[in-house]
Amino acid sequence: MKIGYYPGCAITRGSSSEEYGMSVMKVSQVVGPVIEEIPDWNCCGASSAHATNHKLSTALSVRNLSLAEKYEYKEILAPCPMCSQRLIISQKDVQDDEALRKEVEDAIEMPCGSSVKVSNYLEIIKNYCMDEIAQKIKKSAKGLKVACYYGCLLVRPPKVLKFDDPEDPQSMDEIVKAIGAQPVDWEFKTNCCGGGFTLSRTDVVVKLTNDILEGAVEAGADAIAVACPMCHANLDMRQKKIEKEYKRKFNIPIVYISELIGLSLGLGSIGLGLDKHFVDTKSVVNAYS
Amino acid sequence: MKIKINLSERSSDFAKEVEKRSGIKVKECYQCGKCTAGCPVAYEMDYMPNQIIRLVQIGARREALTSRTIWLCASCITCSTRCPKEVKIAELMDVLREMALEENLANPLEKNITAFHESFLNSVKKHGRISEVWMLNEYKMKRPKTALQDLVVAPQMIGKGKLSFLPHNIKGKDAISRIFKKCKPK
Amino acid sequence: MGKKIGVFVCHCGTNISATVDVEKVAEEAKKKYPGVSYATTYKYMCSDPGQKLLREKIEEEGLTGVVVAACSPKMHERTFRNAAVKTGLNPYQVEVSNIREQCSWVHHDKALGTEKSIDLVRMMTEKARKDRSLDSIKVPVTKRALVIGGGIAGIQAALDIADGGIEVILVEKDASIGGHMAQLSETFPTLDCSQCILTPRMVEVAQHENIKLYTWSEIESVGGYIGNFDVKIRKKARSVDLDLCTGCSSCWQVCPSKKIKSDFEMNLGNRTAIYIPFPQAIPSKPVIDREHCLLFRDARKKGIPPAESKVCRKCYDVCPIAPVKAIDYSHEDEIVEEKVGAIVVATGYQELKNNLYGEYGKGKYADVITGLQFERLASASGPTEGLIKRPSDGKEPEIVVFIQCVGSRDPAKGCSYCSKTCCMYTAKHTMLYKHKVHHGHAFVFYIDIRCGGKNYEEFSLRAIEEEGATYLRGRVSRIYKKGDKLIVLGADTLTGSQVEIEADMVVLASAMKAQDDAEDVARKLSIQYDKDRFFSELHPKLRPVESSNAGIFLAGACQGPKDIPETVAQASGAASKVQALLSSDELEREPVVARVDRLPPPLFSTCIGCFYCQRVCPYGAIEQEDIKARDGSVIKTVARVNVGLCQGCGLCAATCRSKSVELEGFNDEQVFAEINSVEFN
Amino acid sequence: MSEETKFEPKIVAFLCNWCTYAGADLAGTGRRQYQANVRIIKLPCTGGIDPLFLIKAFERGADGILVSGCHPGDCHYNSGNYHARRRWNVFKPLLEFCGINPDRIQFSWISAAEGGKWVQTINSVIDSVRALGPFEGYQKINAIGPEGSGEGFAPSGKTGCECK
Repeated sequence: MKIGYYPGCAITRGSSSEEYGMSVMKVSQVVGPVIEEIPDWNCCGASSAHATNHKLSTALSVRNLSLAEKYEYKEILAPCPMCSQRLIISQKDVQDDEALRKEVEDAIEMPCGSSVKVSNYLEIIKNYCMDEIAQKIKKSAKGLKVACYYGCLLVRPPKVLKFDDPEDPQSMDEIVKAIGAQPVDWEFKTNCCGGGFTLSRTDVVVKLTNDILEGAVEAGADAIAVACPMCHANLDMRQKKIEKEYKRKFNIPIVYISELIGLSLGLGSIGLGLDKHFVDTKSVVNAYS
Repeated sequence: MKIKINLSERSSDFAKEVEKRSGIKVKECYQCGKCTAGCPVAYEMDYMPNQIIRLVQIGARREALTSRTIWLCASCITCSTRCPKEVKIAELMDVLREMALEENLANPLEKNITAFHESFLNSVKKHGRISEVWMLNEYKMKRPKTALQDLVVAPQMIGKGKLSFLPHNIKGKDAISRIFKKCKPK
Repeated sequence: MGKKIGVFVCHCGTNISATVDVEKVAEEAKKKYPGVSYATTYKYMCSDPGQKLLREKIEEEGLTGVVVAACSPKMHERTFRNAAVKTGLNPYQVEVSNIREQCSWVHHDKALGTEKSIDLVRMMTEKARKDRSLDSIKVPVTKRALVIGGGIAGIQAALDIADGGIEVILVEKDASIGGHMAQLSETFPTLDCSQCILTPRMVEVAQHENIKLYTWSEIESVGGYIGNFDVKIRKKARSVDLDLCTGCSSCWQVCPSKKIKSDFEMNLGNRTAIYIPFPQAIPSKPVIDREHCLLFRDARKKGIPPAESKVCRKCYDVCPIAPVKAIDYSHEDEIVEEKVGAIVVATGYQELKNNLYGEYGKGKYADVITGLQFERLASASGPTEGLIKRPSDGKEPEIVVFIQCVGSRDPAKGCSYCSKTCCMYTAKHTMLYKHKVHHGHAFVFYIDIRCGGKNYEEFSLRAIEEEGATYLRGRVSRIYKKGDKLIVLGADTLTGSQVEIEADMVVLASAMKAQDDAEDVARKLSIQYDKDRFFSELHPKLRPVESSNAGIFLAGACQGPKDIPETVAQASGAASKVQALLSSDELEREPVVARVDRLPPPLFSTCIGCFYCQRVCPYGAIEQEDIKARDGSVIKTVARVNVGLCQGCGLCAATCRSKSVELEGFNDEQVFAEINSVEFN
Repeated sequence: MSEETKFEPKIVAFLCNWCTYAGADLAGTGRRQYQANVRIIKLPCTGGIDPLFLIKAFERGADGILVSGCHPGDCHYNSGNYHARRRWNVFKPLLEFCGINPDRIQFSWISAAEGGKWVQTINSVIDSVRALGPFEGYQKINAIGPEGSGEGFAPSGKTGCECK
């Protein structure tokens, strides 16, 4: 079975979070499933479209689903939770609203892709790769304490996404456990990091990420695992600024779950993009033996 | 603040208008305040989330649409997730933002946020995907005061090969611009 | 044929006449409907003069049938029928046409409303022309009552009935009676000790000569009907002989399993495997918890009869009763049968389990406790002997946050109703806390304060004004742990601000929910329940203690959230209903029952004996009867309705292939007459 | 009345005494307005509805029928509403065979507490029958010949409609 790949703007090559995309690709080459980029995909509109123009947001998202359907993908992987959330919500919106569906079809000049299943990265790993990972695991990071940070978009709105518990999700924790590291029990798994305000209201982001980082450190975490480019950008890139404003130095590596899986499969840290982070990830890389 | 209610202004229909537009049942909110209690950005807001709903409920149209709150909402959906009455509060913020833009009521104090959205969407419109460098460029032009803000971070990103100057054009970018045209707000 | 029908159209003040031209309705009836010999209107037909008018006209005009066009028959059908009886007219010759609830109140257009009323009255007139005189049915009554549930509702009902000289069987599923009230510390709004007022009543039950108590027992099945119920009761194996046991306490003192979480203590305290739930238990005799008892666990593991296990027989060995010990490991469940004439259901409620709110930790924080847990903490006989200590480390909490409406008024969590008691018990909790921890701070998050009872408002204000509890208007969005504190994220909507409290303990005012087995109990009793699985009363205002099944009454929180005074009042109400029911030797029932035709010659019937009716009857009311020739040979076997069992649903009539069964009061002729008269003006 | 210009459907509703009739009463108590095109016939239970009643209503000129009783599991007589539903399952193909659009008969479950649902249901039945137009099946058959009309349409005599 082949799975359509919708990287989205943030993690495609030459973008701010390209290491997420790189590591997802590398991992899939080892443990599957086969993922193929959907030809000519476009931006889902992300927060800016849905925050200001519902119809535009829906049309931009649904165009990608329609493309996926055109190229006969039954399931697509959207590793960026902003994208997967937007795609799933838009799919539901056109299903529930006949008038909107017609308008969208008129705009995208294609029938709405209603049958494609959109999966986030954790779902793909849990549904297809756990056995493979168990077989091919080369290194483990025993004792590496990881705070799994899910953020907002993977779990909310729960009734639409239908993925894991919105208050205390476990999927990433299970994956972390499966690759031999130790998930910590902490309280900020699904707290908001400020998301798209990273440029426009950096002050908000800095405050929220400070709380999250503090929670992780207090729970004894050596690193925070994420599955979202926005969470990553805010937690990783803004630590310097927090240092300045809150006089608190965390220096805690923020790694993608795909990077952790890659390390446990014995893949090189450069290929996984671990050199592209703002906070040095050496402590995580070195924890693998 | 004083809210005037009389027959000629018919302001109490605002909740209905919102419901008609979005399907969100604003009247079902019984003002327990759980949305406010859990909102990560509420501390910055001029009206608490529950007050925004209240403004809609009692028909204070202008107050709701000109609030800073609607722009400060980070769309984290914590409020809707925990709402005992399942009122879609985060989604309500989307609708109010859309209405505020349509009526030119967006609060100028949150211009950073609206300018960001504009720059973002312009990039999508032009290329089909986001080209971060060019989007940033446009945003900084629009909001010169923020120009210095990320002077440390951006070059580092470029250094790590994470920001490309090549625009991410897609083949179907004409189709995308047609989508923009057809979805243009009234 | 040849019936003289009178039509009486009610104005109901202006309730009907505002949107229905009542004069025109009466006029039309008189002018156009066959059989109508008299028609009039009146301001209030249900009033005394209205009823008098009805009686006078029946007599003056020699009416043989009556149609009253008024409110719903559910309101006053009985009123009008009773009035008619006084004139000698058979009550089942009186019909009510519903032109208020189903016409004047739902249609604003007077022309349309008048048209519809004319139609509705004609339909009823046509039905009335086909009405037959029916005799009410008499059934004998068993003068004993069953009370299910031994909480305060069941105790009150049982005592009230028993005091009236009627024998009562009280069935309780736990080892002791007492229910939730026995768990409470003090009661609002007087702060008197719950057990101090309850235990004397419990003792009274135990000693009452008219009460037969089955504890550790459940209802297995209920058959029969009003006045004549057959009840099977499962006496669960107690492993202790109640006749022999003296309650000396030797056994539970030697039991080695001492760390079993006690339900009575809401898991805040422990008990042994052979135990009485609490010191004042009635009966004060233990039960063996077979799930945890070492001996029974061993027997289960080895697959041997418990009596053969040798693992631990300490309770048996220590039992001082001789020569036959009171402890018997070979006890088995026993089914006993009882006949009763009336049943009171008082099965109570359960507190919402502390695992529904992910945002409040789903029960993973030891110091986030429920209301009943706080009751146990505050109770002098509780696990902390009345000292407020938080469960995690026994520390005295200096900041306690109380959250109201947890589970209540929260449709997203599947519970839309208000639990009614929480505002009061939370106010009480803050007082108890402040009385015991003088320097402590109590914060209450509330949405609305609802204190509608006598002296309730004063009580809750006392908590705020005199006892110093701080009330914050808002709901809590999240609780999380930080060090040994609980961070409570709430809001105060009155100031429009977020509120973050570093608390030592949080008390959730958890909703009152229907029992887990409520549906099961309802099915056994054939009574209705609502969407929240509380049992439904027959009428929300006028028949609040009757269930939908005649002869079965409701008391207490099984019917909806209630506090103690309300529960006791309803229990006494149910008891008086039982008294009234059981005061006569025979019962009269509405003769809306099925009949199989038996026309002359005496034994002729069109019934073909297919007995489809028997298969569909929900009550087993269809019997088989042989029609015999003079010589005793069977000509054919036909169906016969046991009118004592028949409840009048009409399933048999609709199922009958030969049209031999009819439902009295709704027979084919009557229904067809109604349909035929629909004209849609 | 200008029936040709504006068609107003005629609906007969067979309601059980315990749930839907009480629900309709509740709609009244709450003063909830609905269209006046309905005539209610009260029976103890929907399980007691003979299919002939429905045929009769059509014969008398009804354009649509609503049968409504208690929710599954809530029947006052334990199982009457289930029997009603099973009977309907058997009766429906017969209606179709006779050329009556089965959409003209609708079933619903409305409890004594659901005044609002009663209003919604009856309004939607009236609206949908209005869209179907007048029911003329009976008149057409009558036009062929009064004697033959009943045959093949309204089963003369008995209907063995209890499904097992």
